Amino acid sequence: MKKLSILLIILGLLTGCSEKGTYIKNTTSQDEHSLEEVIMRNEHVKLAKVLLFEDELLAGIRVNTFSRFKKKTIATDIQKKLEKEYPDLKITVSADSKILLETEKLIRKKDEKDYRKKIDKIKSIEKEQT
Amino acid sequence: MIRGLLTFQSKPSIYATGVTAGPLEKKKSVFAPLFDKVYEDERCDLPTNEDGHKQLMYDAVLIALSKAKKQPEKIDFFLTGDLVNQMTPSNFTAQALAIPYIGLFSACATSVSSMITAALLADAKQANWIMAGSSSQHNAIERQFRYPLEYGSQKGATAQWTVTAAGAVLIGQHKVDTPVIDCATVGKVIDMGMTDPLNMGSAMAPAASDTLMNHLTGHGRTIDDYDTIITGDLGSNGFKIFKALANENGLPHTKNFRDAGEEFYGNDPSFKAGASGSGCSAAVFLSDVYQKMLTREYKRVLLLATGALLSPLSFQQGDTIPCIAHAIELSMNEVTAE
Amino acid sequence: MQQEKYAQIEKELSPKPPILKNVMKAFLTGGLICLVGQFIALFYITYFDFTERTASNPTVATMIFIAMLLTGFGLYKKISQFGGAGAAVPITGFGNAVVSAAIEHKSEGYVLGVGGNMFKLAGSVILFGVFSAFVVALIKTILVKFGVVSW
Amino acid sequence: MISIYITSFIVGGLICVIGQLLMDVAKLTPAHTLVSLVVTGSVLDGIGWYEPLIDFAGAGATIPITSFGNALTHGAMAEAEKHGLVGVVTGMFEVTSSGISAAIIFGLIGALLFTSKGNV
Repeated sequence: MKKLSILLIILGLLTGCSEKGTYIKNTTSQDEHSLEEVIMRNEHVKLAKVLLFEDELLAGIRVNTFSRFKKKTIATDIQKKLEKEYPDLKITVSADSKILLETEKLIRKKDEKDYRKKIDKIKSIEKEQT
Repeated sequence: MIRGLLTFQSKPSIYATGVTAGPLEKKKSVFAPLFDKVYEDERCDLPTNEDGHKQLMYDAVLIALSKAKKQPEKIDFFLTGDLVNQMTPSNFTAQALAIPYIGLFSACATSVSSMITAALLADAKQANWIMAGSSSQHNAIERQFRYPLEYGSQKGATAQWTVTAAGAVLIGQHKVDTPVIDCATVGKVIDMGMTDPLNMGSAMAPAASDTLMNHLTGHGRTIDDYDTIITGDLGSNGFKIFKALANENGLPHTKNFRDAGEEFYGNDPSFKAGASGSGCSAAVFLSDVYQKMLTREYKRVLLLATGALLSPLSFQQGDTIPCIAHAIELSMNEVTAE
Repeated sequence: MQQEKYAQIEKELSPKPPILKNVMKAFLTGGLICLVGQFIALFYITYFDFTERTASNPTVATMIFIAMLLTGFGLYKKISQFGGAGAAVPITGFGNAVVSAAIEHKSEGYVLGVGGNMFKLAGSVILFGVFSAFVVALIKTILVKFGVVSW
Repeated sequence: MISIYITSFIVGGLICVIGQLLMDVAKLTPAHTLVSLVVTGSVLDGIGWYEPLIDFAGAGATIPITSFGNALTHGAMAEAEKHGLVGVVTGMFEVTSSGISAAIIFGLIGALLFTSKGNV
């Protein structure tokens, strides 16, 4: 058991589990204030990465451990609220770590050239059923 | 009225034995130095387990024959059995040896039941030379009775390990200075309602106890008449129960009791309760016990082989495990003056 | 002797399975196998276009591949002897059941032996999985039709 | 991210503990144990509890054999939602084919590569 806990601690350090908050990259003229508020008002959300590009709003969220049971409902809930706030945007909210990962990659990218292609790809794998 | 008792007036003799075993037995069995031949390959360098199984028996017979300086053509009968469906390894051995053959099935008690039948033939003067014995091969038996070899299943403390071994014994007319067969008791099938195929020891113990009591009462013996009473493959758990049953039946002590299955792998915990299989009793009786009789360390022994008469089918159909035990009494004369 | 009386003696003398120890070993083994699965899933999520949900398919296939290697090299039965249900319940145990049966029956040929016996042990899992899924889905569909529940 | 490893370890371990108890306490054979767990998995999906468990525990819920029952039921129900009663039969293997196909392929490859050994 001791070895195991050491292993888990190392894992924790490697994966950097302490990341929290909301990170937004806005490439549009939309107001991002209410966006942050909608996401942060939800007490289940631990981390959110949001990208606004042209008419797309892409949000990858991570929820607290014990909220994971209902993470799909949480994502849908946020999506609905955002759709109300930004009626003219196409909104994708997902609690899947893949979406979070990909959104993060896009945010880090300086070059906005192939954003469109990447966003379409993310949206398509998000829709895929198991 | 006790039935199943046999007394051999002419006292047929054991002339030679041959014992073969597989590579794991070579490494792990405490009796390995006593075996005549051990193989480096678990299939005896043959393509299938069943081929290897046949080779074990065949070589054991040839070794026994060569020790007695006999050719297969001189042997009148071949009596043997194993645990594979329809006993094909024994059948193929008989085909290769071309000796008149009767296959016998008493599960792991075949070692003794074949010796009893051989003694009867010799005593009735129907034959001069009879080859008896039995064999088992771990891989072939496991896949038939339990799971594929590489399948992971957790074995409990009562599980036993089928040995890869064969024992052959050449029996003929009475001769001094050889171990002789005095009498025997054929057991009844006893079923105490046990159902766990991974706890055969406790299923077989009542059969062993029943046959032991019949033999002692029927032939007017006490346990102190024997240097050892050795059971076939009860395993540590079955052996413990067997001794408890003996105490319950008024046998005061069990200090001269042995169990071949428990001793076979020297209490190595990876083999759980010990060894089993028709090769187990045959290998130990015909190596360790036989050699101790030749040196007169043992002058009178009772071989009590037990067998669980189940099949995978009967077990799956929810039947209980019927068991049998056969006893045969061997003795060695005192040292004769030259 | 009566069967009941013997059953009592037998129960008294036979060793009992060390349940607490077995349970702990099962927890540890099963947990570790699932942890490995989680790492593999992470690998597929990070380097391929799989989401958390779709990554379970390649993860399962990879785990069965590992189970094949462990079975072939004779290690899976050792893991099982230690871990009991901890090795049998994960999908690797299913893989071990299929692969071990396939290897064992090679001697009867690929068509009659391997083909005919591959699902000797794992077949019942498929049968009852499929049948229970059928029954459950059927009941749910009917309930939805009558408006008792929704999808 | 770390928590998914802990939850997968614990949930996966606990499902195996249930299996061990079925074997040791209820005295079921391994085959009966696995069948019970598969049926449990498909029933849990029917009442909608297994998917949240997967969201919570990741591989801790998808690696144990219970997920096999869950995936079969899930496929059948998804197809039934689209096509009605016929979908119950046709959708069965929609999502779960990977386990069975991998087992078949690797089973045959294993048979080609290996021979079984009777060692301890």
